[in-house]
Parts: sequence; C-alpha cells; structure tokens
Amino acid sequence: MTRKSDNPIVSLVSRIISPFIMLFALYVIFHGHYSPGGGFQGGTMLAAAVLLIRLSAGNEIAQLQFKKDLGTILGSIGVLVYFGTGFLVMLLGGKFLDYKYLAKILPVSEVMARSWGILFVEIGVGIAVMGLLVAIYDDLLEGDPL
Amino acid sequence: MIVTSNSPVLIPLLFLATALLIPLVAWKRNWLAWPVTILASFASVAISVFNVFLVIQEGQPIHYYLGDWVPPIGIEYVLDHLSAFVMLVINGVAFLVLIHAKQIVSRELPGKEMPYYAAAVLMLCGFNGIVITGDLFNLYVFLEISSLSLYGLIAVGEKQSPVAAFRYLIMGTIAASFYLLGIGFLYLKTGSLNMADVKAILPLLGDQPVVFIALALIVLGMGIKMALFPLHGWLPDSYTYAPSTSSAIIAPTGTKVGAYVLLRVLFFVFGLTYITRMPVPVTSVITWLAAIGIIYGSIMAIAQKEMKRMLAYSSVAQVGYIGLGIGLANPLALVGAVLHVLNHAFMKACLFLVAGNFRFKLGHSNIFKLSHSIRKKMPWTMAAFTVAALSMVGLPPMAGFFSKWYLALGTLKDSNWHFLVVILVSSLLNAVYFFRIIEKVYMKPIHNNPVENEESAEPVRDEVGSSMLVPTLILAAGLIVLGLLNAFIVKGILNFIIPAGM
Amino acid sequence: MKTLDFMLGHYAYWFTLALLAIGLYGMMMKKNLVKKLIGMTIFQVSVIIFYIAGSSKWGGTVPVMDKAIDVADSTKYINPLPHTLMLTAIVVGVATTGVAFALVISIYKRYKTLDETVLLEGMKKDSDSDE
Amino acid sequence: MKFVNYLILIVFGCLMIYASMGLPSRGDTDAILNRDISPVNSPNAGVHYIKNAYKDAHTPNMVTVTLADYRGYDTMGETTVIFTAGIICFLLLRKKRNINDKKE
Repeated sequence: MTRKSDNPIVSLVSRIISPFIMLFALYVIFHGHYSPGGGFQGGTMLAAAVLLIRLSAGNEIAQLQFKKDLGTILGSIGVLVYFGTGFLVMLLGGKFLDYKYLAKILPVSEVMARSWGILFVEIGVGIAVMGLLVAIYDDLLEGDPL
Repeated sequence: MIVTSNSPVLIPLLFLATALLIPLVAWKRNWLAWPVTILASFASVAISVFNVFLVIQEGQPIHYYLGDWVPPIGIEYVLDHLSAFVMLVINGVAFLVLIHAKQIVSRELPGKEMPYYAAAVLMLCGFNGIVITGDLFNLYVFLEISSLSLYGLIAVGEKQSPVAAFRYLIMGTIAASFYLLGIGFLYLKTGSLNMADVKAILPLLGDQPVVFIALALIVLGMGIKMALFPLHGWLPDSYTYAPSTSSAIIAPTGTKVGAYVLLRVLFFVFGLTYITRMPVPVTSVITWLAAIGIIYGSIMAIAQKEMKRMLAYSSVAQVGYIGLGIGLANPLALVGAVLHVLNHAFMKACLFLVAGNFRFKLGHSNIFKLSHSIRKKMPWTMAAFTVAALSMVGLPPMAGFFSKWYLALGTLKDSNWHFLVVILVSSLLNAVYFFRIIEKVYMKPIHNNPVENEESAEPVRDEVGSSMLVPTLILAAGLIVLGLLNAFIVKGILNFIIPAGM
Repeated sequence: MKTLDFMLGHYAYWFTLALLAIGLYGMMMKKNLVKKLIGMTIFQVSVIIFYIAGSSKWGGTVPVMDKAIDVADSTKYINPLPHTLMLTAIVVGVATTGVAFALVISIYKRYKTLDETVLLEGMKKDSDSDE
Repeated sequence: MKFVNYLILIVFGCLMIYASMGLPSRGDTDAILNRDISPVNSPNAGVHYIKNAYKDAHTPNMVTVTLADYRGYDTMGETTVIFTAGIICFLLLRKKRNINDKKE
C-alpha cells in the first residue's frame, strides 16, 4: 500500500477519525492511573492512528504527517524518558527507579511523587511504542520486495 | 558515590544508555557509532573489574533492590562471585572483539554501522542483565533483549544468513516460551518470582510432578539457548553465515549465558538436594547429553571444510564441556565448568578473530584453500591461531588445559571413568582438526622463496592492520597468562561460587 | 462432585496447554515460513493465556481499586502480578513478530520463495558455489 | 519422520496436561499463590500489591502501579525489547542511504 487509494470514502473517513483515535489514545495514557490502560496501550493506539493515515493517503503524503526517520528517533527518546526518570532518581540519591526521591524536586509528597513518576514513565513508554511501531511498519514497507 | 553505591546495576544501564544514544548521535554521522561503543565497552570492563574486587572484598553476595522494593515484592540484582566473574568475562571479551570490529564492519556493512553497533550494545545489555539478575521474570525480559539482537546481528551476513537467523528465531522463541511456561508453573505453585524465595519455598512443597516438569521445561529452553547436543541445530548455520564480527562476539558469549542460566536455575533456584529427589535424574541426563555432544561436535568439526563452520561445531563440543561440568554437580567439576567459560570465551574469540582476519585479507576462510604462504603473509595471525589451537587441544601451559584438568578431577570424584575417557578422546579429536590447518600452513617448505630469515623484507607480507591484530594478539597472549594465573583465579574467585549444600 | 470441582478448576489450563501443542505443531510441521510464524504466535499467546488463567480468584474483581471494596481483603481482587508480567510478554511477542517479518522479507528478497524445502536447497546450492 | 514428530507433539501435550493436574485449582483463594504470607514467612508479591498499591502510589489501578513502580525495571526492559526490534528492523531492511550522503 505505498500508493494513494482512489477511494474518497476511505481517505475521508480515515482523515476524520484519525485525530479522534489519537485523542482517545492520549486519554488511555493519562487515565492509566484510574482505569485499565497505560503507556503501551495508548502508544499502540497512537501508532494505529498514524498508520491509518499511512494506509489511506499513501506513504508519500503521509510523510508530511510523520517523517520516516522520526520513528526510531522518537523510540529512542521515549526509552530515554523512562531511563532518565530512573537515572534522575539515582542522581538524587535513591536506588534506580525509586520514584519517591522525585519529591526532592517536585513540590509534592513522597506518595504523590510515586504517582508522578509513574506518569512520566508511562508517557515515555507511550512515545517509545508509538515511534517504534511506526518505524517497524516503515522498515517493513521499505524492504518490501514487490 | 553513585558508582560505588549502585555498581551492580550500572553495567546494564550503561549499555542501555549507549544503545539509546547511538541512534541520536550517529544518525547522520555513522563514524561516531564505533567510538561511542568502545567508550561504553571500556567503561563496562572497568566497572566489572571494580565489581569483582568489591565482591572479593565483601566476601558475600551484594544485593541491589531496584526501586528500593525489598524482594520478593520488587526485583533484585545479586552480585556474587559467579555473576561478577561471568560479567567480567563477557565484557572483557566483547571489548576486545569490538575494537577488532571497526574495519570488518565498515567493509562488510558499509553505511549500517549505527544500527549494527546499537544492536551489539543491546545484546551486551541483555547478557549482563541476565547474568546479574535475581528475578526469574526479569531474566526472561533480558533474555529476549539479547535474543532479538542476536537474530539481527546474525541476519546481516552472507546471502544465507537470514534463513539461518530465522531458524534460530523459531528455536529461540520456543526456548524462551518454554522458559516462561516453566516459571509460570513455578509461580503458580510458589507464588514468587524471586530466585532465593523460590528456592526457600520449593522444598516445602514436597515431590510434585508439576515442579519436575517446570524444571524440565527450563532445562529444555536453556538447552536450546546453550546449544546442548540434540538441540544445537541452529548453531552451525548461524555462526557460519553471520558477519565475522558477529560470530566473534556471539560465539564466546551467547552460549555461555545459556549455560550460566542453566547453572543458576539448577543450583540456585531448585538446589541440588531437591533435584536429586526428582523421578528423573536431570543432572545425569545433562551430563550424558553433554558427553555425546562433545564427541559429536568434535567429529563433525573434522568433517568441515569451512573454518567458521568447523569452529561452530567445535563450539558445540566446547559447550558440552560446560554442560558436563554442570551435570556432574560436584565442586571440582563446577569450578572446571566456570573456568571453561572463561577459557573458551578467550579461545573462541581468538579463533573467530583469526577467521575474520583471513576473510578480511584473503576473502575466504576455506581450510583447503589455506596454503603455506599464509605463514609469510600473516605471521602474527597464524601465531595467535597456533596458540589458541594448542589451548583448545589442552596442552599444559595454555589456559585450556586447566579447565579440562578440573573437569577431569570432577569426573574422578564419583568415579565416572567414562566421562574422563570422553574428555581425553575429544582432546585427541581437537588435535586432529586443528593440526590439519597447522600442518597445511607450517609443515611445507616454501620452494619459490628460499630466503626465509628476513621477515620484515618479505614482499608477500600482508598482515592485517593494528586495530585488528592487537585484539587477536591480546587474546592469544591472554590464553598463556590465564594459564599461568589459573591458580589465582580459582583460589580468589571460583572457590566461592560453590552453592551451599554441594 | 470432587471430580467436577477438579475439572472446573483445571479445564482452562488444559485448553491453553492444548493450544501450546497446536502452536508447536505449526512451528514444527508447516513448511511455509509465514505459517511457522502463525504457529509461533499461537504458541506465545497460549503461554500468555496460561498466566492470565492462573491469576483469577473466585469472587474477585478486576485489580482496580474500588472504594466500595476494601483492599485489606485480598481475596476480593484478582492477582495483578500475572497481568503485569503478561503485558510485558505481549510486547515481547509483538517485537519478536516484527523481527520475524523483517527476516521473512529479507529471505524473500534473496530467494523469492518462502517454502522451507526449496529454501534449504537454495542454501545448499549457494554454499556449494562458494567453494 | 513425520510420524515421530506427531508422536513427540502428542507426548508433549499429554505431559503438559499431566503437569497441569498438579497446579492449584483456578480461583482457589487458599493456594500458596493467593495467601498473604508464603510458607517461609516472606510476603506474597501479588497480595502485597493489592493491599498497598493505593497506599504507596496513590493510584487506584494496581496493574499500573505494579507495572511502573514495583516491577518498573521489567517494564523498562520491555520498552528496550521493542526498541531492539525497531533497531533490528532498521538494520535489516532500511536501505543504505548514508553512503550517498557521504559522497555529496
């Protein structure tokens, strides 16, 4: 599916619903504290929204929305967010990934610092999963022998 | 301060951070990937050395609780003599191979240095994570990190390499899933994933077939990962068709990690007393399979004409030694097995680097095409090869002799004479397949060039560059040094690895 | 009655383990590489379902705290640990499948076939021509 | 050969099902898996998460707390796994465009 599809319904519908999928994905990421959800699930849905545009508008036009090189870079940054949260805690004097030390730099109690730490981590996972799933799709497409 | 108080966790984190940074810094500048990798690898060696001394100084395992959650609530890292030692071996050998890698990678994989080094670093991250973890599920996660990188590193070689990598992927996924299912059984029975905790709970459960099958699944999975005899099908093709650097970095480390996990699970999760009560004697099964594997691998190695494939089959045999030491399950054999992890890592890395040098300069590594001119062309490479070959055979001053010596002592302990015979026979077979190369290179006079004493003026001399030659020579020299120092290693570290109750 | 209870408590394991054998069948017996991958996915999923089946408790609810149900009584919530582990295992499965398809694509590029027997012949021919 | 493979499969399936007979009944709250304290008096991880997740992190979703806090290191490994997959796909399939960059 590297070419643009000729069907107007497909491109119109996917154009309309893709932002809503993204919005719901963000909800899934940020509401992961209170209901089933979290970084991985939300990240997958973000990737799905991007891939929907890739499929309907063709690979060329979709580059305008999400560059091919961006995927791997975003993945790297996402994992770095996770890693950085853990490492920051280590610099603050705690063990790796012991979020309660975040209370030293955030104006919250230790318990809430854990909650915030979880949120940072989930955002990192979300970014990483989104970027990497799109990157894997792009790489598979590029290697397509047909 | 951060280094000293967090040293157990630093090595996997260092490799992970490097792997994350390589795509960012080397995206447009491929040449940057190698220096970053070398820096990280060197730092990891330094931290490993520090860890070893830390453990020797403390004299007991150092526990590191990730997130400060006391196990079994959280995940712990356990730095004991065994894990510190194996990490030092892995990181040290990988450092030397990675120095050697630069020219080969830029020739065999031009323009792909960035993802290649990132994958190599991720593989090392996985290996180190496997070795140091004290949590069964965490081990699975790092196992998958290392396996996925391994498939990729193998699949960028010759034309056949993706097929080899795909078969490895199928086998490797079966292995990892078996392991996961095995710890699933254990978890449902004991309610814990921490190794020490599981070890404490298991004897209270009594004899249950489900625990035995859990052990069987884990042994099966790790048998595939370490290429124990009937499960070694993926190994020869993978090592042969992979790029020279990949084979040189995977062969010394990859299978050893599988053996290490087997050792951990057998003696540090189930415990020897619990295993001996099982309906099937698991340890003797492992011993017998390993013994068959030693003979089989050696015989198959004789039949090969391609040097890398010969070395791959020789790996099957050498892993058999480690399996033999684990299966015999007595202190001397265990020391022999762990010492063999070290020695074989050095020997195999050296031999694969030699094969890489041949491929780099001659364009092939076919044994029958090797001729006596090589001893003039690449004298230092051939010297390294000779030292490593003698060590593989097990001649006394070299390192290879001493691990075989401990294994032999281990077989005598319970008067398992037949395994001693296996070790001796396989040493002879090793001699056969290495000496036929040495004979081809050294034993024929060069007719067309009678002047032999002026090596530097030799016109045909065509040695590889120093960035490739120095690691090869360091590994070869290391074999002699390790052989001389083996008493220190055994006294200083390996005597403390014996699990309680053995 | 006792047998029935036993069956009720274990049938889920039997089905997932049968699924495991089906996945293994796909991986061992099928000659097409994509079919092998399908078998591999079934294999991994069966392990995942096995864990999830083991996490349940009669009368337990989902592991999201409800103000109406006291958390001090742990029997009221099902075990969150296997769910967590399996989230990880699912991601691992996805990653493995991605790598496997990358391999399949590069195999197809080189050999123009995905049939294992043909592939092995091609490999043999290639390694013979190297010499 | 095919017959042997089928035999292995059937034996394997039967062995697995035989093993699962020894597992605790599904949903049994008395099993060691679901007890508060293990037989060696160490806390049971799953039960500890249920009881303390809200207290420790002020987050009602226990799976999220377990995922990102108690066993956060596993999750970092999980993210690394998919990062590895991304790098490997890049390594295997991305065209070598950087050679052209050098020539320019």
